[in-house]
Amino acid sequence: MTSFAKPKIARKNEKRNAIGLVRSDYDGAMSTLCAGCGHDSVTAAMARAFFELSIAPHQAVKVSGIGCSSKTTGYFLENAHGNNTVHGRMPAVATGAIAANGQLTYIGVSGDGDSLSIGLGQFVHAMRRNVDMLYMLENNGIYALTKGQFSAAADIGSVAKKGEVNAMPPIDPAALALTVGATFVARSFSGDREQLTALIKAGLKHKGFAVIDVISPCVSFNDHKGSTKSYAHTYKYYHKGVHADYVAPEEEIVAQYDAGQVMPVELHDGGVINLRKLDDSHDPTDRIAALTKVMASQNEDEILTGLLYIDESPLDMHAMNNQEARPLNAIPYGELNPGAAALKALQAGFK
Amino acid sequence: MTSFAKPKIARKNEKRNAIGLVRSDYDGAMSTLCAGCGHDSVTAAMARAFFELSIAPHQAVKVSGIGCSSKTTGYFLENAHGNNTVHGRMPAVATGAIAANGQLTYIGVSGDGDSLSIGLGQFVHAMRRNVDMLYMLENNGIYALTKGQFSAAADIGSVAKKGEVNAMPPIDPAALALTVGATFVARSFSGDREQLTALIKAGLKHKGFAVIDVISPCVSFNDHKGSTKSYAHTYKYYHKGVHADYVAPEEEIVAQYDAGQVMPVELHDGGVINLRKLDDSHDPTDRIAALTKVMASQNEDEILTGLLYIDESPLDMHAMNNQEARPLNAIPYGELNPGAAALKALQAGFK
Amino acid sequence: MGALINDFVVKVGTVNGTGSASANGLLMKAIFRMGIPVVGKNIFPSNIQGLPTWYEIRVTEAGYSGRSGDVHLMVAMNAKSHAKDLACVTPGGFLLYDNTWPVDSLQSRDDVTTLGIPLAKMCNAEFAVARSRILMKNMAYVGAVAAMINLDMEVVHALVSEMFAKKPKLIPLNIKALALGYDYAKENFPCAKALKLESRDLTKGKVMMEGNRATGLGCVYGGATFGAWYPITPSTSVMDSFAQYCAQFRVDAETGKNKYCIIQAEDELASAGLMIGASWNGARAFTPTSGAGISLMSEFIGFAYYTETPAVFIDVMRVGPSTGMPTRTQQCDITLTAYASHGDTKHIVLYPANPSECFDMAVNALDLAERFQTPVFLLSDLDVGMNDWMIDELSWDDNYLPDRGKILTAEDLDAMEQPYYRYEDVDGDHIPYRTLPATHPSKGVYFNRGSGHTKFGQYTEDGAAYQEVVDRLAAKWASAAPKIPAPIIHAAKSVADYAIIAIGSSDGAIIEARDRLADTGLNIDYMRVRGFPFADAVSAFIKAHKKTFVIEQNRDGQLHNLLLTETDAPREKLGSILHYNGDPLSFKFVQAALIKAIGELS
Amino acid sequence: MGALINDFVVKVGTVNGTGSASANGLLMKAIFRMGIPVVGKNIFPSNIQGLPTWYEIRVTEAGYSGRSGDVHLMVAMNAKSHAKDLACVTPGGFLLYDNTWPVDSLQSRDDVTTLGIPLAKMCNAEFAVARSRILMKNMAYVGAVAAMINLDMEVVHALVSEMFAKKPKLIPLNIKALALGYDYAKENFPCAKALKLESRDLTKGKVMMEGNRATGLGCVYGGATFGAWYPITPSTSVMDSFAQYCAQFRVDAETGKNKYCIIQAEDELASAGLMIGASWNGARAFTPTSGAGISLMSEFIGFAYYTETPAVFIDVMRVGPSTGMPTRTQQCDITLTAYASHGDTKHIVLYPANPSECFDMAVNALDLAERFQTPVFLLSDLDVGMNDWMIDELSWDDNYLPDRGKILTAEDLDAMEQPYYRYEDVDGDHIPYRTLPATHPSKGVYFNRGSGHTKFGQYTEDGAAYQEVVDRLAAKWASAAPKIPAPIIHAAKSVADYAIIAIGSSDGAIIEARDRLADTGLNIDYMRVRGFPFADAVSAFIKAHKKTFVIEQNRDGQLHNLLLTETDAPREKLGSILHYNGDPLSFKFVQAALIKAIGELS
Ligand SMILES: Cc1ncc(C[n+]2csc(CCOP(=O)(O)OP(=O)(O)O)c2C)c(N)n1
Ligand SMILES: Cc1ncc(C[n+]2csc(CCOP(=O)(O)OP(=O)(O)O)c2C)c(N)n1
Ligand code: SF4
Ligand code: SF4
Ligand SMILES: [Mg+2]
Ligand SMILES: [Mg+2]
Repeated sequence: MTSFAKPKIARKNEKRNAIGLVRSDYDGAMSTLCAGCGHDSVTAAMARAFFELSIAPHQAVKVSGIGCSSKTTGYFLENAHGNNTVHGRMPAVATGAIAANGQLTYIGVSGDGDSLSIGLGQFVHAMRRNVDMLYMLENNGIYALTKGQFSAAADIGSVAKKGEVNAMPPIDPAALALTVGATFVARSFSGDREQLTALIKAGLKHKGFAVIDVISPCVSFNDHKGSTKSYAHTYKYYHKGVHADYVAPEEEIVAQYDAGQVMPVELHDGGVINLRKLDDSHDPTDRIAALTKVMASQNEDEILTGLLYIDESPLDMHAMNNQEARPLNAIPYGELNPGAAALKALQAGFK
Repeated sequence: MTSFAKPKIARKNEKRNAIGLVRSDYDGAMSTLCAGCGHDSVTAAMARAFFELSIAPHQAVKVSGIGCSSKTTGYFLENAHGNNTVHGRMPAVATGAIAANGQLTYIGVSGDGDSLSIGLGQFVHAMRRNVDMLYMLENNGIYALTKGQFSAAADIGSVAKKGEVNAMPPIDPAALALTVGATFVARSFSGDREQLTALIKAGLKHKGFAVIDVISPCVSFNDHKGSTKSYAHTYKYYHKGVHADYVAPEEEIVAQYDAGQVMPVELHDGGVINLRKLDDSHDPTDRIAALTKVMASQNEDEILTGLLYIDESPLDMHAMNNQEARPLNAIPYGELNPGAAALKALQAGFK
Repeated sequence: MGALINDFVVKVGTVNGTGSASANGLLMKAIFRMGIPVVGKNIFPSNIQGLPTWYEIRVTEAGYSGRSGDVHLMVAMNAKSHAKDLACVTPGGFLLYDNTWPVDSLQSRDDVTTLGIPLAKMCNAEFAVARSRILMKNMAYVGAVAAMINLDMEVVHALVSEMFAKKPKLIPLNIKALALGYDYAKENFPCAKALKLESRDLTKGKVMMEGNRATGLGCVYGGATFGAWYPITPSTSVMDSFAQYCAQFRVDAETGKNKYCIIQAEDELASAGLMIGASWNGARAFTPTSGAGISLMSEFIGFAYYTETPAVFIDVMRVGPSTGMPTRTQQCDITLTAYASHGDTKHIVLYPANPSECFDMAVNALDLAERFQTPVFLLSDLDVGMNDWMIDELSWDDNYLPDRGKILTAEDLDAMEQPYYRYEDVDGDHIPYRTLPATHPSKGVYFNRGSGHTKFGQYTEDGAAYQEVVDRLAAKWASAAPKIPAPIIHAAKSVADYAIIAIGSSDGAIIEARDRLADTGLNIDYMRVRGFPFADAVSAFIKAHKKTFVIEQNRDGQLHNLLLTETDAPREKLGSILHYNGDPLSFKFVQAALIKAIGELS
Repeated sequence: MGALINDFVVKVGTVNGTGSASANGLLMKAIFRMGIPVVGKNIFPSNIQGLPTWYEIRVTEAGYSGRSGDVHLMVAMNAKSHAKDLACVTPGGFLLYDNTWPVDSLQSRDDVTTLGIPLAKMCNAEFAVARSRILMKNMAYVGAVAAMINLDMEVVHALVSEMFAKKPKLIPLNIKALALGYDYAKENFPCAKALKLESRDLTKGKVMMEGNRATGLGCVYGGATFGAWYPITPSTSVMDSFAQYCAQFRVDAETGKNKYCIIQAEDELASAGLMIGASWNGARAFTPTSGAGISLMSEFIGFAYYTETPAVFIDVMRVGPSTGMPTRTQQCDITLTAYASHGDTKHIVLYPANPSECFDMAVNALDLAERFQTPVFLLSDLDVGMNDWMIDELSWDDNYLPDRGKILTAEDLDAMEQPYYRYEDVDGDHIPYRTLPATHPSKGVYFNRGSGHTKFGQYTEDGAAYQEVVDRLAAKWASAAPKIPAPIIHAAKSVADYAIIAIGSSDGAIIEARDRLADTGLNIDYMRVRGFPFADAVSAFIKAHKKTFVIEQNRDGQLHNLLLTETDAPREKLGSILHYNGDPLSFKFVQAALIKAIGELS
């Protein structure tokens, strides 16, 4: 079916940003995701970040792969061009687009399946190139659109909806990013809009490749007892059927907490995901320290969120390629074509 | 042209191993690599390791991708089946083969181009599965068979034969392996046969995925001044031509050094690759410590070699899959086929 | 519309993710239990929750397996698709909708009877919990439909008890919900007598099954021990089925260990490589996917072809190109699977038409791949794979033994006078012998490579040596034709000028259209091709007719073109009838297309 | 063998990695400088050092561009390939070898004069350094050959000075080495007078160039600003060329910044994606690769097709299947490039026959891709791409402007009355308008997707809306036929019953074979097809002849089959002549094959 336009409710003296736009100017089509899906809150945070940064929507470009998460580029910034590519290959398309025009703001949206399995190679190589973009990895630990298979982000011991237990070690996008040279690495939670929005704004403004690993629970296939990527309290609505296409509506936990404190997202079995904000004393500019911290917190079974690492100094792709600032599509053909005389001259060498 | 059989020189009272074979029983076809190629010494080390471990050649299986390095599976263990697959996809073929028969000894040979670019995803996922194999990554910093383009292992600042300088951060296979859960991670140098052979033997005997990142210089395309993966003293033979297919013959440095000491492999420009053996006090069982050490040594511009990390405890792929020990091809069909009666019974549910 | 007995279509439109699937299944199964043949088609969105989804149940006493194209009773439970739902009703038909709230887009047609029923209102009054209110609404419309079509409620109740055997508490709830709808309909829709079920005895020995389940079962019975896959609609349920039955039949009683291995790969390139590696090492292996996966596997397909490694690819086709419409059906990978990969490559392809053939051909595919040491494609589609088909109960011959093809044992090798060479045509049948790793300490070893090689298995860049091998490959491929399932010919009662050629899921609609045309005196022969390379009979069949219409579900006439290039049939004898909007083929479409095409000729 | 003047073949067999390439280049260029047309074919191994490699220089006053199949003078410098080298000499020809050491496999033929020359001995005596001994041996055989074929030594010396302009110290060394061989031959081979060069004036306005260099140049002149690639033989030198000339012509004088971007991707999937992303965002983009790369790009090719994103794929074909023979030539990706990807997909393909066309068609490809908003393949091969061809100097029309196709600017959008829809056929030419990101604050935006979409660019699962778009795609593709380089017809002097159709690098051998046959009174028409979809003229040409032989360099008759399915030509009018051992086509082969085929007909 065709996507529905989102009804615009014009509110009196609604807050306008620096370029005179209201928050709803950053909306997109109506989401077709499940009620309560973490991805929808990430979408809201992205729209809000662009609004608060007063970026003209048409100056932004949205790129995504394939998956429920990747669909969300349709659900915000309706005045920005979007490119919903093929599964796992968003980084290449985004990199090519950015090479063609480095003057726009690029945001990529992907999922843990899209980025860590089929797309792992492209994800890593975009980081190596330090492509100037924000890469949102909406992580629910599974392949949701194909109905709940484990992704490479599934934790050891996490139980699938159908019961099997994951035995393989997860690929931690943050740890991976830190080893292959990413220059902005963060982690957050779809339920923590404040922290997430702040990180998105920072990531959009970072020069180079920024990645945010966002825990974004799937209420339909990975929100049950035993899942390590769930909103625990939705578990009781779980229903098993021959054609299990029933999805219970669910609100999200909107987490709020102060620096230093630990925010527990309760799991039904008493297990807990701890989200701890980095104390302000933390210096996220030491790659090795950040990596050590990330891996250590993993062992302690808690997810370290916030800005994990940032380094503004490395050259981005354009600089590494010594490419001029003008978009490639804005260079007049006259400047590109050596002309007939030059062609004649260069062929002297072939006689 | 067809590969040449290596002439067998039968020497008197030649050393025989536990199964009565001599070293030359572990040879393969004559190498077609360039004289002085690092890969040939790695081949020799692999053959020697199998010989010293007294593994019956036909009980081994060799798998490789595409590249000069990947060709070498033809140059040892001529009585072992080999599978020279497609570029970057050896890990998948190897994993499938191992799943089919876990009772043989599997060795995979690949290059830095084969493993870190086109093959990165498969390389990482084989590690996650903890497939029981030894993965040799013969690392020369370039794509040699296609004549010298930078690979993802090229260091920042390394100069290509044609002059351009690499600006992108390298993917360090060891650091990568340590973040994605590999259970045996080592690094060595083709010029250090003693250390290399010892590591190969350990890797072959390790239960689970073992990777050895072997610096294996390319005398034809990456052995010049400015290259960070060269035998420095071969630089003076470098010759530039329109069709540069001339390759100068060259001997290798055979490095010898004691624990603790630093072994410098001189570079023409005075730059140095330091190879330091791990002091015996070092405990390579702490993943985070090993990773920290690897990344730190990188910053200090030295390459840490030896056994970097080992963990025997994790389940290998067969165990994770709860698969029985018999090779899949050895299970009689009778045990696999539920039979007509069962088919009738199960269909009751579809009426 | 006069009363239709055991020959009508009920279509249910709901919102996906609201649990209607089980209700619709219940409805269909109840009819089946009454001994009346049914066809179920699930038209669902590529999405998990909140979008329109339809389930079409065709009651067909004649036992046809295709769609009719009619909708006699539309159960329009989704206000969003109300207009579309009303539009699709056959003149004289009925539309049932929930009138608890006013439907904004509510329209009416004078040739359709719209019947409102306050399902939500009744359920909210009856049930407390939000979730059960939604679920029970589904049961309530089943009840209403039951009343309108004279469904046997005892059968329904029996099914409900089976469904909730594990949660008996739910049984009375559901029975109650059914009654709500049933009673309301009985009371308020006396008019609706047009659709009538009458018990029959026509489903004995039959089962209702999806093709993907049968394919998975076929891989179990065929002795496959290794499956690699990457999730993709509409092929995912093939591996779900294989996994389910392996867990049921392949776990050692004592040790609790598995006698099989399933690997969810990181992508399709990897699943192809995994399958090839396992097969090269002696396991019977397969990988299920859909079109996009075949594209990604292309390089590996050529590797398996040239190295002569058995490989079974199961392609459950969906609408292309690119991501296309993942939940709609098409036969659009015919060209791709015939020639997949760069360079000169030709493959064996099997075309199952229903779940029975999915089961049988999965076994054929495993045998053919090992016999001919080459890639074999089982080319199914979403309609066959994911819809509910009534088929004869699957049967199995316990005397079957897998054909592992030409594999040499250590004994064989020791018995050979001549040295062993991997790619030598020893028997003159174009098929060389393979060996498995570790077979023999000193004999039978070979080096598998996708690069140029001689018949001895040596690397080569010599043109003649290269050509000798690829020429044999072409001959080997051609020699497979007689070994693949033969075409099935439906001959007209009397000599026919015109004929039809088709593959796979088009079968049901074509058979039915042919029958209807025969009733009008138009006799048409029909050949259903079941595999590639084509049997000689195909060309003979085409030549024997004035015109043969190739009916297929794609835009470009892929089967038509394949017949043109891979048989010697004269071009002018071939016509093309194409259907590619993503819906399963209906006999009405085929009938109309044939009348038009034949009309244009005469 | 009577004296051959300006019409003979010299073949040099050496070990690769010994620097013989520059020596052979010198030899060929010297002949060219004497005003005599030459053809150079490099037959090299997929390896860097130590394996046999050959370089074939054909002197052809008539100026043919194909191989003759003859070898009149074999310079056998590689003992390992001595037997093979001797075997390939044309009766009456000569074999020159280094007799410093006894050649174990040394054989002789009474119909071949074998001439020994102690090259190593002389060089070792003359030169001290090991390395120069090896290099100088190459120069010494050039000297010997020069003496035997009467090469103008002044021209040779001039070339040597040019070659070593940057290292003048080396000039005397090389001159000396040349003299060693020259003098020895003059003294000892008085017999050898059979091969004779005579200066002419036939190479004015000509250049010697490889096709890949010309392709890279074409991308520069065509205004491509973005190139993505992954190294693969034989396509690598396309990007080497593009990079070289961009560095020369596209670096801003003041800022020193690049007006282009080249990205070496991590694999071919990525290079396709990079190119598509850049093109979608308005850069003229391309990616060069070979067959294996096209296989890996298959999914992305379908994405570009369905999203209507301009995309230029340059496929330099090598011998398949799989890894095949990377350093041998074939035309084996004809079917693949015509239909690449799953689902219904059809592409525009261009078939260059020589470096001149590589240059021109690279520009055409960029224009066609943007005009038709679809993938375009430039289908070259190793023979065209990597061998030395004598062609007319490349010329350029400074009035050329790129055809960027239908792109809307902000002004355009503001001027429109109707709202903008990405996939609407506003002009009735089947081509919709595209917009680039950031064009306009509120107009012209669209969402690019490979999933089902309506003509408005909206996501859809509606069959009719989907079909409307793919039907237009088919019409758009067909409408490209007249815009593609037209077929070139070589009409026989008198009316001909028989004809030839071919593409690309087969051209030279076919033209020559035709001439020879014409001399014998057998007249054959010849059409060289230059692109797909086929022009109407193709079908007309076939119909106009009794029999048309499709000559192509693959096993399966891929072009023959494409003509069968994509034209309405009658099957019985098409014949097939296939050459696929990996060697460039020779006129002798074509001539023999035609005589045989025509003989069988009459
Ligand atoms: C080549 C290819 N293979 C498989 C698929 C099927 N597929 C669609 S989405 C998806 C997984 C998406 O998982 P993730 O990226 O985590 O997104 P989520 O739905 O969990 O948000 C897969 C396997 C596809 N679209 N393309
Ligand atoms: C699909 C595909 N793309 C490209 C190539 C060309 N190719 C052959 S080897 C190679 C690089 C090998 O590099 P590496 O693995 O480092 O091996 P090395 O030669 O350096 O030892 C490439 C790109 C190929 N064979 N297949
Ligand atoms: S299936 Fe899961 S991830 Fe997908 S939309 Fe529903 S809740 Fe979100
Ligand atoms: S090119 Fe380099 S890597 Fe390849 S064989 Fe020669 S030295 Fe070794
Ligand atoms: Mg996910
Ligand atoms: Mg390398």
